[in-house]
Amino acid sequence: MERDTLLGLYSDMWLIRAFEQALEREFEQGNVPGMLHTGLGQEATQAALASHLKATDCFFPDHRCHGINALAQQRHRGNGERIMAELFGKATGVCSGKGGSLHSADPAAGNFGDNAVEGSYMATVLGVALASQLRGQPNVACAIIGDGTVGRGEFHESLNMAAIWNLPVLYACVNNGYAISMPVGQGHASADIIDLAKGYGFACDQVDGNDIVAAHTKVGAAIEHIRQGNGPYFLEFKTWRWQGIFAGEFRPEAEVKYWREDHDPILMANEVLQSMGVDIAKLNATEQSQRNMIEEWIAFAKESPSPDLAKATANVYVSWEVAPK
Amino acid sequence: MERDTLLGLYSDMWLIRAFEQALEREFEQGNVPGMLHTGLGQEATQAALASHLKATDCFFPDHRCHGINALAQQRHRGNGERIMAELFGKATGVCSGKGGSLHSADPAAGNFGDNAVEGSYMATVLGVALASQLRGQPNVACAIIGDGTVGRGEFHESLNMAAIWNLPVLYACVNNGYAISMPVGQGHASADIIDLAKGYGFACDQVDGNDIVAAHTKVGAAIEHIRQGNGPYFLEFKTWRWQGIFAGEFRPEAEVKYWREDHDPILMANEVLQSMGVDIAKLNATEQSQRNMIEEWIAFAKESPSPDLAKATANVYVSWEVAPK
Amino acid sequence: MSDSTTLADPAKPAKKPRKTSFTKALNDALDIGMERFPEMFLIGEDIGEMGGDFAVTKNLWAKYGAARVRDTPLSEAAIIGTCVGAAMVGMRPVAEIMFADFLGECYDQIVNNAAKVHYMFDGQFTAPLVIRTACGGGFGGGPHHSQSVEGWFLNVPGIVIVAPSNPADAKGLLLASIESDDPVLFLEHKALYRTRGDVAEGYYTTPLGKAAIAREGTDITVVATMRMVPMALAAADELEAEGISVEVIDLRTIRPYDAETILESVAKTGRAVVANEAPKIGGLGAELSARIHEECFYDLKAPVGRVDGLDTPIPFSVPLEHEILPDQTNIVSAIRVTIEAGR
Amino acid sequence: MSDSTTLADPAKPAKKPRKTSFTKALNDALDIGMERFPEMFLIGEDIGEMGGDFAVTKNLWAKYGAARVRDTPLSEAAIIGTCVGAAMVGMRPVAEIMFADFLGECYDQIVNNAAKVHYMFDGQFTAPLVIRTACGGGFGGGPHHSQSVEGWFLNVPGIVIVAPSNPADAKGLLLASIESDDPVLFLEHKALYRTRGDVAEGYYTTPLGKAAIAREGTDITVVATMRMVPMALAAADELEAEGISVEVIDLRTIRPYDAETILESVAKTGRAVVANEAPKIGGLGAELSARIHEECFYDLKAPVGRVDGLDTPIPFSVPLEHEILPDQTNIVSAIRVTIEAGR
Ligand SMILES: Cc1ncc(C[n+]2csc(CCOP(=O)(O)OP(=O)(O)O)c2C)c(N)n1
Ligand SMILES: Cc1ncc(C[n+]2csc(CCOP(=O)(O)OP(=O)(O)O)c2C)c(N)n1
Ligand SMILES: [Mg+2]
Ligand SMILES: [Mg+2]
Repeated sequence: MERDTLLGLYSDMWLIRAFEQALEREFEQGNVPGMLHTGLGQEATQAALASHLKATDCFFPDHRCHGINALAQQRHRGNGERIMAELFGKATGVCSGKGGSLHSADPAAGNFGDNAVEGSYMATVLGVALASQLRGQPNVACAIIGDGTVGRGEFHESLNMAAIWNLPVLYACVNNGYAISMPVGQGHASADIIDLAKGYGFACDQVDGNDIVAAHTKVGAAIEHIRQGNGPYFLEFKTWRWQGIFAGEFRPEAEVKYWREDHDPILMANEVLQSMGVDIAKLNATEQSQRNMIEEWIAFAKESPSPDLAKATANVYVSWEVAPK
Repeated sequence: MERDTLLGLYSDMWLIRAFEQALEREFEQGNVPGMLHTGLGQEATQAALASHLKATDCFFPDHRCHGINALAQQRHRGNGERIMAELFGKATGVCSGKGGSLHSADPAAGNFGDNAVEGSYMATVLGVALASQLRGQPNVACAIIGDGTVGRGEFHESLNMAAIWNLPVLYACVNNGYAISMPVGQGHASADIIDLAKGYGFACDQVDGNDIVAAHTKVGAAIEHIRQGNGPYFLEFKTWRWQGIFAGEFRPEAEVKYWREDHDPILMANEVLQSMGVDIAKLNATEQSQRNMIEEWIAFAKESPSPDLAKATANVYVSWEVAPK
Repeated sequence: MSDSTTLADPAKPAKKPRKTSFTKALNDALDIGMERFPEMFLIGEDIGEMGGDFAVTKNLWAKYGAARVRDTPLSEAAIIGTCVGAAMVGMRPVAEIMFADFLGECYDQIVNNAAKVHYMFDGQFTAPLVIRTACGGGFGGGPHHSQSVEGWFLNVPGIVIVAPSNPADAKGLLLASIESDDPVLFLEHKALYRTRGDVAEGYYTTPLGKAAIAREGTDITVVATMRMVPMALAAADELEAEGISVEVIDLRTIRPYDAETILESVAKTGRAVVANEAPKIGGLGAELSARIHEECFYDLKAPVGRVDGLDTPIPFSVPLEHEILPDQTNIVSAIRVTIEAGR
Repeated sequence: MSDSTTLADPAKPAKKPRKTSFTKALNDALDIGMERFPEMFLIGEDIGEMGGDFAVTKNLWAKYGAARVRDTPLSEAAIIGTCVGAAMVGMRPVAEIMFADFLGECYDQIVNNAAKVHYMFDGQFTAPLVIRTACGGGFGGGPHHSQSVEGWFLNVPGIVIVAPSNPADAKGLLLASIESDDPVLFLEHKALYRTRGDVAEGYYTTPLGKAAIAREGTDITVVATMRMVPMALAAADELEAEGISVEVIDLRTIRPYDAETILESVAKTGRAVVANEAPKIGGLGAELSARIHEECFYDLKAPVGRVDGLDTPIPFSVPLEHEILPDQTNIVSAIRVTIEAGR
């Protein structure tokens, strides 16, 4: 990989980490309503995906994808702060605060929004892909699904339908080892989710989701494969999330140490970059500038007004009004 | 296979064929309400399953399983005519006429009833199997599912859960090539359903579902495997149904000829039996005696009274009465 | 064709009506829709070459091809998911769920996805999809092929529920549903498929959210849906002989429903019966009865009568099924009770 | 503990009450149930070592082991299917569906399977299962973690819907649900989990299908469910100062509901308000309002008031959510309107 490409991805990963860390802090201070799931630890997987998805593609983010959402928003719309504002439930959010962390969307950024009924968009993604196919557009529709989400029956319906119709779907399976407290190998017939996907007969691959170079390369290959009209692709990222179950940590100590210290995607990329001769000061500056930007986003979100109360009854139907209180 | 075993299965197959043919006739005459699907052409698959399932096992029949239902009812309860009466909606039916063709059950015969929402019992079967496992009973719980039914998401949820819990489930997948009008290879990523099942890591096999000797042997092996505590088993039967889509025939002529003439399970068994030295007169007598019995069942069903109207509001709840009209 | 039917396209005026079956009227609507809307496609089980379990999509596969008339496997959740996704990017999918009873398989997609994408993403997406499905009992279909499912969706904001009672409305409402930018659950009562009536040729729409006065009357208002409409009309005929004048309202759209037409009628008649095939408790009749009572409280001469199915699943045996489904006799006696009661 | 609570087991009398949280009361009920019924098991996502998303199954995995406290993958249909199958052979499964919003995933299993096996197979099977689930809004959970789902199941014969409003009932009703041979959907409003109240120790049941008079009054009857009950009680307190005496009925079982208690109360007070958190149209309030109007028509002094959520999905933003959910103020004003109206 070119040094500059990697530097860009490094910067992206810092955007995600800074975003999530600042968000965690604000959440703990009671400034963010609802629930919080973060993508901390999964920055390489997310940055790799975001870097290949165009504004004309579509992705369905899951509950840990604030980072991808923010990267796409910033890159394609120039206003990543609107993702932050959405999480604060503010009028300036991408959905005017009506969606929140679990339902932030901006189709112009390719972001079709999470569906907090985990995995339901494994079905929805088919329709976006089908529309591209019918219209002859070379767009990719990507469903980002956790290992746990794979338990849903829609996994089967979706992969099967994508296969028989040769749809341009990228299944980005983020296998971070657990669904809340359920270890992937206990919740599934195989700890390698790819084993459950292979039977559908389309392209499948696995990658170290914390190795940004490998992840970026494999996502690129998968998306290219799909764009060429070769049908769906299943790509499993092996990664790990910092967040345990809500508050506590329940995973073995050695495992925690391995992923947080020895296999941190940002530290790993940092080492590669240094080995490529990038100055540590420059790397630190990258981090700092992303942290600064995120603090601006936080400030923006906090200062933004709450949505107009009329929003409460707006957009239930296109063709009818709903009466307010 | 022993001659007497095969003779028994031959007789069983005739029971099924006679049942379905008489039923078709009565349906055409307007004596059978609702819809009709028959198991004609699939007698070997059905007889093979029925012969190994004990009254203490459980099976969930699908819409073509009158034959299995009748065999189980006759064998374990001595009153197969109650299956016929159920299809006529009569008081003497196994469900007093409340279930009909798509919902005939008698747990004492191991028959847990069809669920006409095709495939929903892929989930239900897990519970019966789990109960056996928790109670330490060596019972098998069998879900009989068509190739089309495999499209349902519950396929994945069920196979996965059966795998992780090592449940005593037999998936008897009756691949007759079509779901109504949808050819199996067009509706699924693979025309071999087993390809979709292999990823779950438990035992899978395929068999010619029209070859009673092969089918009987493989069902026996599968059930033995499960009873020994080895967990689930997926067995795919390649067969074909005489019934097209409702009335018409839409399948290629050569295909129809092959299955109906060259690969008829009963004719094939007849040949084997003759080669074993069984007299043709004896074989004809077997057919005739089954046909006679079925006509008695038809007469029984026709003469039986309709259910008492009080049944209409009975058994909605265990703990509450529902008011009649 | 009911009188509130609009002829929305003056360029292509509807030709004069001729007797057409409900099924054919629906088929016409789909055909016209497919011609008119390049973004429209059909999706469902056996809707292609076979033309659908009830022949509603007959000939369309041959005419429009397999890309726009898409046969699917038995994957109800994926069918509706596909519709939602495609609709989110501006397509106009029309799905067929073979029997309404199977909507349980895609309930999440309808309730949490189709009905909510417009709202939760602040209007950035719409979900202009139609889910056609065959509902209702009366043919020995048993517990999983006979249900009336409007009650499953009545408490779900964001969804539109359409329920025609005659061929002309079937066509006009289906075209209006296809045109609507809201997600529509389109209920086709199986007992109506073979009924015939005057249907104008060509393109026209019947407005969503508007009830029709199927028969004018002065003594009592009967609000009915789907198969209960012809039953209510027959009941009205029967009672006319006794000098009771019954106004019959065909609700046509169940959600959001046309309270205005109902309340105006009841303000005039002072008495009402609501007739719906689904079980009584928590059904459509409850909503209508509550609304009429609440808003016509001072005009009402007697409590509103509710005619519904009994509170049971639907048994297979024909006499049992007959026992639990409502019919003309029940409407007649509910009208009598309501007329005789009162203060 | 409400006064209609029964002490069903004289051998093991309930000890004297002490302040307990709603969550702990449920946890107690499960613990007692697991001891009492060898055929009972728990099943759901993260209910094992983790103790459930809301800690309702805390410590039970350690006490009863992984075979009886079963963690599952995210497979809601398979969870409920497993319950139905196990119940059909006499087990007593208690499932946890983490959020009620996810019931769409297993809607078919509940509506077409659990609710019908007893009926359609003519009583040969029962489905003694309980589906516990966390429902309701008010915490910024957004459109997929905040819904009130009783309306989804109100029109489904065969299902029992239980909805406690306080810790004592939560325990007694859960034990009664476990004992019931009917399938029970057991709704736990998230805003109630941390509320505390007197709860008797040991085994007791609170009967299903029986409402409780949570507060006696003479001027108006308020029928409320779950979180609306404490709100109604607070509203009653508020109005007492103005000399309005409010009777508050806690419905407790939503299906089949206790019409007798409601109708008796309204016969006495002549006025009623029904309060439920779900959207108004087609909700529980509709059924109750219709029933009260129909049966108390001649006693009613004013139309029944309905207090519900607005007809919208549930927005994430806290002020918006506040705008669409009903609260004490809405109950107070509905009572005022109803008192002031009248003939
Ligand atoms: C249908 C459904 N079931 C359950 C949940 C509750 N839930 C939220 S996240 C989660 C675990 C998801 O695991 P995974 O997909 O591996 O994502 P991770 O959190 O590990 O990134 C669960 C069970 C849900 N949101 N939707
Ligand atoms: C959930 C559901 N979807 C659709 C149907 C309608 N339907 C009944 S049988 C059938 C085809 C089933 O195909 P298969 O399982 O291969 O069985 P076969 O009839 O070929 O034996 C369909 C689509 C149904 N009953 N349930
Ligand atoms: Mg995970
Ligand atoms: Mg088939």
